[in-house]
Amino acid sequence: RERRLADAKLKQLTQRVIDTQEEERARLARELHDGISQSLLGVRYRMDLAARKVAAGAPDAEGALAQGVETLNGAIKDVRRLSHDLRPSLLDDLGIVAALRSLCDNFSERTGIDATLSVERFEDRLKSEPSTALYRIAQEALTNVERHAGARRVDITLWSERGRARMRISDDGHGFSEEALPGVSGLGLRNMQERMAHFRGLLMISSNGGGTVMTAMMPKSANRLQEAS
Amino acid sequence: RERRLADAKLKQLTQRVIDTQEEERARLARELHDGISQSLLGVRYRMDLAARKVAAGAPDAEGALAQGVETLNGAIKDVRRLSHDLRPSLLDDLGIVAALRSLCDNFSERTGIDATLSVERFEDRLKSEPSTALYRIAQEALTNVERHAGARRVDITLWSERGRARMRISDDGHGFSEEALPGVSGLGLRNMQERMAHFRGLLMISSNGGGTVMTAMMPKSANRLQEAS
Amino acid sequence: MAAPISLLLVDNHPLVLDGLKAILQTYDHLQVVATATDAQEGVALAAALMPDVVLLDINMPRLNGIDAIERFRTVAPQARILMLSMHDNREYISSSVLRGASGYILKEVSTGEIVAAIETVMAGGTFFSSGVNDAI
Ligand SMILES: Nc1ncnc2c1ncn2[C@@H]1O[C@H](COP(=O)(O)OP(=O)(O)OP(=O)(O)O)[C@@H](O)[C@H]1O
Ligand SMILES: Nc1ncnc2c1ncn2[C@@H]1O[C@H](COP(=O)(O)OP(=O)(O)OP(=O)(O)O)[C@@H](O)[C@H]1O
Ligand SMILES: [K+]
Ligand SMILES: [Mg+2]
Ligand SMILES: [Mg+2]
Ligand SMILES: [Mg+2]
Repeated sequence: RERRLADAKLKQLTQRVIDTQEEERARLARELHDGISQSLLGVRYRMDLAARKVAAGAPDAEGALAQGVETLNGAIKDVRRLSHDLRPSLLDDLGIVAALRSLCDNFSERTGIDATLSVERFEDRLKSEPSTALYRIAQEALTNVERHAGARRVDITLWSERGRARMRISDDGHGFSEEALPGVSGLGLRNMQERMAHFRGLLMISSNGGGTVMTAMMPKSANRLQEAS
Repeated sequence: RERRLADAKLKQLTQRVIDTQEEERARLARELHDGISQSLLGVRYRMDLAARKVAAGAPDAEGALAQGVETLNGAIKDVRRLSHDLRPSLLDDLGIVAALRSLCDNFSERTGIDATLSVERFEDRLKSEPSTALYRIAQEALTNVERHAGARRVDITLWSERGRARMRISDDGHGFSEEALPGVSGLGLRNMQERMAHFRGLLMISSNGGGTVMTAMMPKSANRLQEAS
Repeated sequence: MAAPISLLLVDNHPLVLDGLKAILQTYDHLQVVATATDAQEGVALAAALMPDVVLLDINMPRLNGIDAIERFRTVAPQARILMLSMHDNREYISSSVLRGASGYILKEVSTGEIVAAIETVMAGGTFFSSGVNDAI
């Protein structure tokens, strides 16, 4: 019976992942095909037009070029946004602090909910995968704040405790009851905990009428250089 | 103990599911960021250069433009390929038969393994999601043939049985033993079965020294128009 | 001088339409008589304007270009249909031809090639652009 339960749980999870993945793929394919490709073709035709005007010694080749450049800049922005949504290169280039800061900025701008990052005695020594995990957890937590919390602000705090990375995300929304937790409906909280579990870390969740607090605790083994503690 | 084992297995599989998705995202993000973005920036510089040459009345603005166009065409091709890999628009525009035919063609071309599609009294009445499921199953089956089968040829057959869609994929490789099946290592076969289960369909798998045969059986409810059977 | 070849452009993306129209207009023997961002609207325009050549996109919401070919052929039988597509896929090309398109070119080919395709189908021939030839 236990085993059947575990199996059923896995089936459900796999199903949800397949669904979300398929949706994500379809959405991305559409953005690439209908958005970016078409803009690039628009640029393509402007370039041909400019070349033709230059060849004919016509005066306003520059106008065609300027229009093309404008469209191209839009397409470059779209590509960056897409790739950033998929995996922020900031994370690889500048590390978790910069990536989270940029996440907060974009979130505030988009939703109007005040999001801030505080960094307190944090030494960034995380390997790449645990970094990604923390970033994804923050992303999913913010999505929940936007969708469920009715919050006006959310704070992300990053610190280290005897070399172990910690991240706390707290909002001032209306919170949720414990009963809402073990439901199978949501993937978000479950994914967050799985991600932490993968690195032998822990995600603590507490919520009451005053808001929700999640604390992600990475173990030392998630760090690049392991020393005795 | 049973329970701990089942739990550990569940965690491991869940993790694989999440990892695979993360890898796909990371790969896409890299292609967009390092490949396409960089090409587009290259185009951008050529266009700026051309504009300055035009403004200065310098002679070879056309040369700069031509170089830009060449790079741009490469980027357009890359975007097309990415979007196609994510979700072939053929599936939406022309349906499962065309999409599978194109899948076989590309597979043969890429791997040198002969792949053919036979369509026998098949009436395409599948809804969009079950169509996608069959396509993904064929994709994963071909990947397995390439990686594990040592086959020289693989045949995909599509037919209808009293209005129910059927797809059989058979290869002439060395097959695999039943014991290999319930292992935790692979996600492929499991995903295929989950996809079929989602539509209350079935995936039958049989394999012996003479090759592997997979048969996907969709129920009538996967069709667009439901009639009494 | 002969009357210019009249063209109807159908593509759901305004940037493609605008760009294409701007460049095609610079050719004296071509005249873009109308553009449509929707296949249904395109069919209505074809019926009203009887263009010589319809440049038809494939991926469009509601009615896709391939499914629209027959409707264009019905309302404007004299019009040549030239598919203008993102896809170099054999399946797209053969279904287009089967349904009555006179040519199939990739959207990113040079304008010179697009113009050559228009001239060829106008003269009663068929035209498949460079990237496409490998596929058929
Ligand atoms: N910050 C929050 N404030 C208030 N309620 C929350 C918050 N985070 C989560 N919840 C509650 O917990 C539930 C489970 O969240 P979870 O992220 O697992 O699923 P979901 O957001 O409903 O769906 P999914 O994330 O799979 O799209 C939510 O439906 C919501 O009721
Ligand atoms: N067509 C085939 N011919 C021979 N062996 C196969 C074939 N398909 C699957 N197998 C065997 O079944 C195992 C399980 O396949 P499955 O697709 O589930 O996992 P995988 O391919 O090993 O990994 P993954 O698909 O998760 O990347 C394979 O490792 C292989 O041994
Ligand atoms: K003209
Ligand atoms: Mg959520
Ligand atoms: Mg596999
Ligand atoms: Mg289109």
